Amino acid sequence: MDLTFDEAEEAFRAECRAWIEENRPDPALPSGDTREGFGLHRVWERSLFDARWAVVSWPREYGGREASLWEWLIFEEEYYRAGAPQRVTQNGIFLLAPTLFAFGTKSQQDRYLPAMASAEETWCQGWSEPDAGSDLAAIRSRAVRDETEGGWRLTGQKTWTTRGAFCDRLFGLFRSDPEAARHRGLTYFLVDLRADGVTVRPVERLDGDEGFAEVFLEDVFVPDDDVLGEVHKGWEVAMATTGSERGLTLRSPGRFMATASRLVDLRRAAGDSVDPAAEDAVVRAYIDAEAYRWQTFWTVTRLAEGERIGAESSLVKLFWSELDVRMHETASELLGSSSELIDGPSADWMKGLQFALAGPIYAGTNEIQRNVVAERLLGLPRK
Amino acid sequence: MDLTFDEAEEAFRAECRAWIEENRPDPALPSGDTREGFGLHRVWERSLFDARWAVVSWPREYGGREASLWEWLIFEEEYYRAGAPQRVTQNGIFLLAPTLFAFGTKSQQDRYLPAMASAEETWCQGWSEPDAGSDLAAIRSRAVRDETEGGWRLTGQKTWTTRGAFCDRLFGLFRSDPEAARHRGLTYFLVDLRADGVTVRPVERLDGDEGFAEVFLEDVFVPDDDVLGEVHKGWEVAMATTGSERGLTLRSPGRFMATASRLVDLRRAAGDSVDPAAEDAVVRAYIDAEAYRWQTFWTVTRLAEGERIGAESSLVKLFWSELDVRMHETASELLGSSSELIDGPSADWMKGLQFALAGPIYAGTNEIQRNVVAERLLGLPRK
Amino acid sequence: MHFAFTEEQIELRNAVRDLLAKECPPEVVRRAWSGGAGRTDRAWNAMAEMGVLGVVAPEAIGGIGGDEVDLVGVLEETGRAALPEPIVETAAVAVPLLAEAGDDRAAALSEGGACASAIAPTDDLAVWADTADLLVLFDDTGVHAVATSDAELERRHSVDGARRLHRVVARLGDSTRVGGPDAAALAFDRGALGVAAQLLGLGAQLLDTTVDYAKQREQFGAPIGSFQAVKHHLANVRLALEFAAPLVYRAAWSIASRDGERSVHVSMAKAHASDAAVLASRSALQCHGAIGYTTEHDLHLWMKRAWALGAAWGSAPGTAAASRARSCDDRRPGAEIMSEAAPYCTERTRRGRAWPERPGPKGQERES
Amino acid sequence: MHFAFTEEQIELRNAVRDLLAKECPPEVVRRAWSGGAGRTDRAWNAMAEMGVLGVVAPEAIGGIGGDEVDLVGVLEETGRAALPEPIVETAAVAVPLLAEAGDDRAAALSEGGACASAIAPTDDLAVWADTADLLVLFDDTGVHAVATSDAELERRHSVDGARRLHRVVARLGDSTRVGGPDAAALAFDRGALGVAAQLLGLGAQLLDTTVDYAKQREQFGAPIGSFQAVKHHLANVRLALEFAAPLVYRAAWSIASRDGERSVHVSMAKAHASDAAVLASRSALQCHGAIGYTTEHDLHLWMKRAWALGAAWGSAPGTAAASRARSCDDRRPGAEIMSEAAPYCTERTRRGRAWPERPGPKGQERES
Repeated sequence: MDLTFDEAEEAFRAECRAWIEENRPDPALPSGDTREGFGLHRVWERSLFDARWAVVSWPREYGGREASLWEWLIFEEEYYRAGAPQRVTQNGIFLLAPTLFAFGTKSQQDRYLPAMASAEETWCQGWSEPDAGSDLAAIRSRAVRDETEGGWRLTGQKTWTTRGAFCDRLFGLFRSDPEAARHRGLTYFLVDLRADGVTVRPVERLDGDEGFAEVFLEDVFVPDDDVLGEVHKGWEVAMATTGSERGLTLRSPGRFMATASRLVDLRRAAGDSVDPAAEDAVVRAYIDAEAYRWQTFWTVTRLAEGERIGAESSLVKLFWSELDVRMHETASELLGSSSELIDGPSADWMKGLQFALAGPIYAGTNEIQRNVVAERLLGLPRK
Repeated sequence: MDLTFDEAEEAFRAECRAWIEENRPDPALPSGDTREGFGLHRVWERSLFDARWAVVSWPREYGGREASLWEWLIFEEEYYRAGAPQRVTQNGIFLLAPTLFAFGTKSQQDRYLPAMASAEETWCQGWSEPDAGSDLAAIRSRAVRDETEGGWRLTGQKTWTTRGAFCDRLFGLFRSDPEAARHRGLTYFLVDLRADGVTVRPVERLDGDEGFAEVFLEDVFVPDDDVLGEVHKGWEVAMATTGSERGLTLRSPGRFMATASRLVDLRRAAGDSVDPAAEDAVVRAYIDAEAYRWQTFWTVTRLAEGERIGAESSLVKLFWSELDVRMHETASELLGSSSELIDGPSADWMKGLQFALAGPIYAGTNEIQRNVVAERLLGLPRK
Repeated sequence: MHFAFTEEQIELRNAVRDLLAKECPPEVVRRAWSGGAGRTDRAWNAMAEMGVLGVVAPEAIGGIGGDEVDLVGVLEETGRAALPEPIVETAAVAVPLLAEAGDDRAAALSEGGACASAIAPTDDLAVWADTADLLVLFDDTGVHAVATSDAELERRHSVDGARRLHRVVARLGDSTRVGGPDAAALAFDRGALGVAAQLLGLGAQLLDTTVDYAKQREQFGAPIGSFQAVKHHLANVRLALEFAAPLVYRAAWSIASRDGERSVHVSMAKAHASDAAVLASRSALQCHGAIGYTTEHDLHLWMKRAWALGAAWGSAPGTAAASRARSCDDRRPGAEIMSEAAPYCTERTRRGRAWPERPGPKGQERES
Repeated sequence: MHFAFTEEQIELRNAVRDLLAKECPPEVVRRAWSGGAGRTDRAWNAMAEMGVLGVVAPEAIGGIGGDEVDLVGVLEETGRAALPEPIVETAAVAVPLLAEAGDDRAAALSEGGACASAIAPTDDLAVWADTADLLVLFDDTGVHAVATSDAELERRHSVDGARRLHRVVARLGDSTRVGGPDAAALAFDRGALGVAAQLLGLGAQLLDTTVDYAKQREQFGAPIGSFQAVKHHLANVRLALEFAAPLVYRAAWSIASRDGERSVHVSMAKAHASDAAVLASRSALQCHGAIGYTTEHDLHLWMKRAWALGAAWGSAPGTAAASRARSCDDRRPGAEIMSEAAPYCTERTRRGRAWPERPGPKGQERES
């Protein structure tokens, strides 16, 4: 056991920190989940890419630094510590890219990865449908074979597609074999949202941003080249991605450590008149963020040694999503009647609360995650 | 709306208070769930009965004062406020008696009620069986008709029978029609524990007291006179009783108000060095006890006007049982490392914690109660 | 002891519920979001006609001559409808305050010809001040009523777009004062009670909506309301509301009967009502999932109101204790049987974020 | 960064687990309940033989020359078995304390020929003092080692009948002192770490037992573990243990490497481990129902130990904050990235029930 970062890692941290401090937008950008903000975030992401900070763990040929998992964690800590902008490329680089690395052809990787990392081409996910939320295997959107053109024709509706109104491309599952049982007969497609037959309707999110979209597909042609992994094996391919979403890649500790730290600042600013319950909650949040960090380091050590994590990722998702809600609720308590404001200095907390409240819902509701923990980690019976 | 007690009620309160202060055992009796303590409690209950305080709401002919529900609540507040002894007659007077009043023959009432109230004859309940806990309708103990003798022969096993090791009689359900479906074919019997074929095995409870018993019945004869309500209709008869258990009668607010008050005293004694979380929990307990009191008054007003409460009793059971646990856990926090002691001044808190932890289990687990609230009060689908 | 509403009280409440179902459905609440300074005139005028605004005004000035017990159920219904109007500030705070001060303006308010906003001593901003005629403001000397035309307003923005918040700069002095510290304390208690009642209504509305959704939304081949986790979420909300409501009604009675422990009772009520409504919001959103996370769904209209009111008039959402902050100053809390606990409770709550310890609202300037 | 145990460390831990499964099953723990001053000699001697008691003793005195990282997993296993012996006090506290002081008694302890009890500076009583040879005691001047034969013991009774508690009266002075305030602080951290590790093991044992029961116990025609409410109770326990364990291992490393923030790390570990074990107790009892509510079932052996240890060595059950009470005095908490938060944390925790603010343990008298 050695819980120190080595000199190379510390040097990496120093380099990250210096670059981010020097380059991060000041004043902060508007929300990347609005049309205007999205454009500004693309510019920021491009500058990250140009300096090779966009995707530090990727191969050099795709714009990365071949950084270790440890270095990636360090980058994330520094990024959030500095209050740098949200990553509007996140669904591409954290959800799709791991799947592309695992299942994509070399030609798919070459075609998509660099453009994704530089935000030249932005990606949104197409999992949910009106009747397929927690029950993802209930997907109805279908893919019909078009042998003549060498591809598939997609028809159906995807919903709750984050930033779908601004993105260029969508990845998602479609039912390619209507005869097969629920989890089978699905295929993973990469879809150009500018293609004929695609209609995107923005949906206003809880916080007022156009963060969601409904995507309607009507006989949309997708060439065979844009099938990811094997035909009819989309569920297996997608599970690798949802594993990433729930697990390590989307929610590195840096984000929650930074929130805990801001919460401590908020409490300090409140002076002596703090309610005991909020007082306790602040310290609890601080320790929980530490717990999250060290559980991550524990897991990353195993990953670095080649182990894989499975249903443990459900524990991780439960912890960060509920911690995030607790921290923002505590902030509301500290702010008192100012907590409702969406202008002025406390506005980020209300924005953050609304964002945090989505955490226990997306990427598999926490009710489903607890079922997964009980059934797969503890071996309790399904029915 | 009038939230004051009238002069007669205040006079009743003064009379209760004076008598209890004058007569309550000092020093406190040992636990009534031990053999020695049980005997001493019977003596105390007898003195309550003699002064007509044992069953204030009962008819005078059975030892009561025909007190109103309000007066009963006042009595309970005063009783617990004074720290008077636990009621070892409770399962009889609070669980069986309401059923006897509702379903019993005049001869059964005459025979059993006065002896129950004076603790001359003590009663325990016989609901649970090894395979019938939350799933009470799974009762297997059977009653076979004995036409010759004019009665029934009971065979089977009852378990978790509180104070069963010391009591004289048991009331419970037995399967009289083995062909009938789960909730049907059960009959409610009043069983003499001194009868031939009864074996009582004491089981030590979590807190070390002989509070439980297993009762084995082997061809035990019970005359027709000791069937309560109709044959094969025991489920309906018993439900009236479990409604009482969950609802009003077993857990009057006085008990929790007294605990909240003691908790405030404990916190005061702790001086300045109290953790903020415990600090908050103490005030929360105090307010929750108030909420419980006023919800009771709200309900009792309706009852006094002749309304009946149904599944609402599940809400009441959830609230008091979880409040009781929270208050005792808060006491442990205030006591720190002394909380583990079962001798010395803090011992009552540890005893109380262990007792409180049974609350979310008995009389229908809180998981079942939440199902009841969801299904019967909110109308959510059963399956 | 008789802890129930009269038939007349229940009838008035039901009438208001019916009225608001018609005149203040979600579409109307949305109109208040969409900018401008629109009022829900039809609802307001109809309530004025029913006498709702003058429930606690004496008959001599055209009121009903009732009290807070008569009003509390009505306010609950305005919460259920998320009525975007300062009815608490007008009917619960300003009308009795001015009537007791012998101020003529009480009549206009109770008749619906004018309305009032207020800044609670715990808060910084006034809601719907732009369309109010009168502002109730607090300072160390007591409570004031200032014509909105004599104040400067600066618009601030709430997460609840129907709540038009304003910072207020006004000149307070002997000429604006309508009551001393006792009147101020009473006005505050009335405002906190009113908001607590609205929170009960909001919680009930959130629960009802979510129960309906859970019955019809299917996943895994079954209504989600048949899953035990969803059942238990909603049972917990029902539980919280069940035990909050009696505290709110008791507080109403304590104000109406000038009970010596009135302020403690109001704080307890506000604490439980805030917790219940905020829990209802959390559970409603969780059980709806993504569909509840859009502004296209009505859910957010009630959720955001619950967040805002949970934190207003002396409480922060989720923190029972914060709203108790002012519970016990100089008064014995709770029933007589609990009176031994009072000195501790007093000492304890003095340390919180408390009124009147906080020297005065920041949202207004004293220029007298 | 490499946050994992070595194969040797895992092997040692597994060996201890196997040993205790054989030598300290529930029947043996029950024997410690049934009175007298019985010791679990076979388990203790076997552990001594394996070198467990001397893990942190230098090789020069016959120890293994290891550190707290080597020991922490072993202590976790002693928690899982609810071993009724002062192994934390002996192997984690007394052995390194005396070895570092150059005190000969370290050898006997690490070889198993003697054992030690202690009173944590936060606590009042010594557990298993009657069968201990040596008592580690704290006062304002530092830390002392007193032969039990030189002290007066008065028996007190724990809800965990296997824990024989004693009030201690001893004469402390220059001749008994084995270390100053720094050594005392280190000894306290080691004790708190040891108890945190035992709590992890207890939590895991309670969870495993309950999962097994939930799989086989049927109600309503199905195993109760198939009901979502039971699943979620147990998932919550798994979650709590998952995030407590790394904090405990990190704290072990911080002690072993004399990290400047050692005490903060230990407090965080103890806080999470206490919470997790107490939650495990609650859930275990609730899922077992009445069958877990008897002393005939083994469950209570682990539950009561969890309550007792959750409150010992600087924490109260259920209160993360209480165990943090001593977290931050004069030290920066957390990782470098969080260092800005430290001064607040320091100030905050100073106010809690804290050591060294509490002037000295009440359970002993200073007569020097």
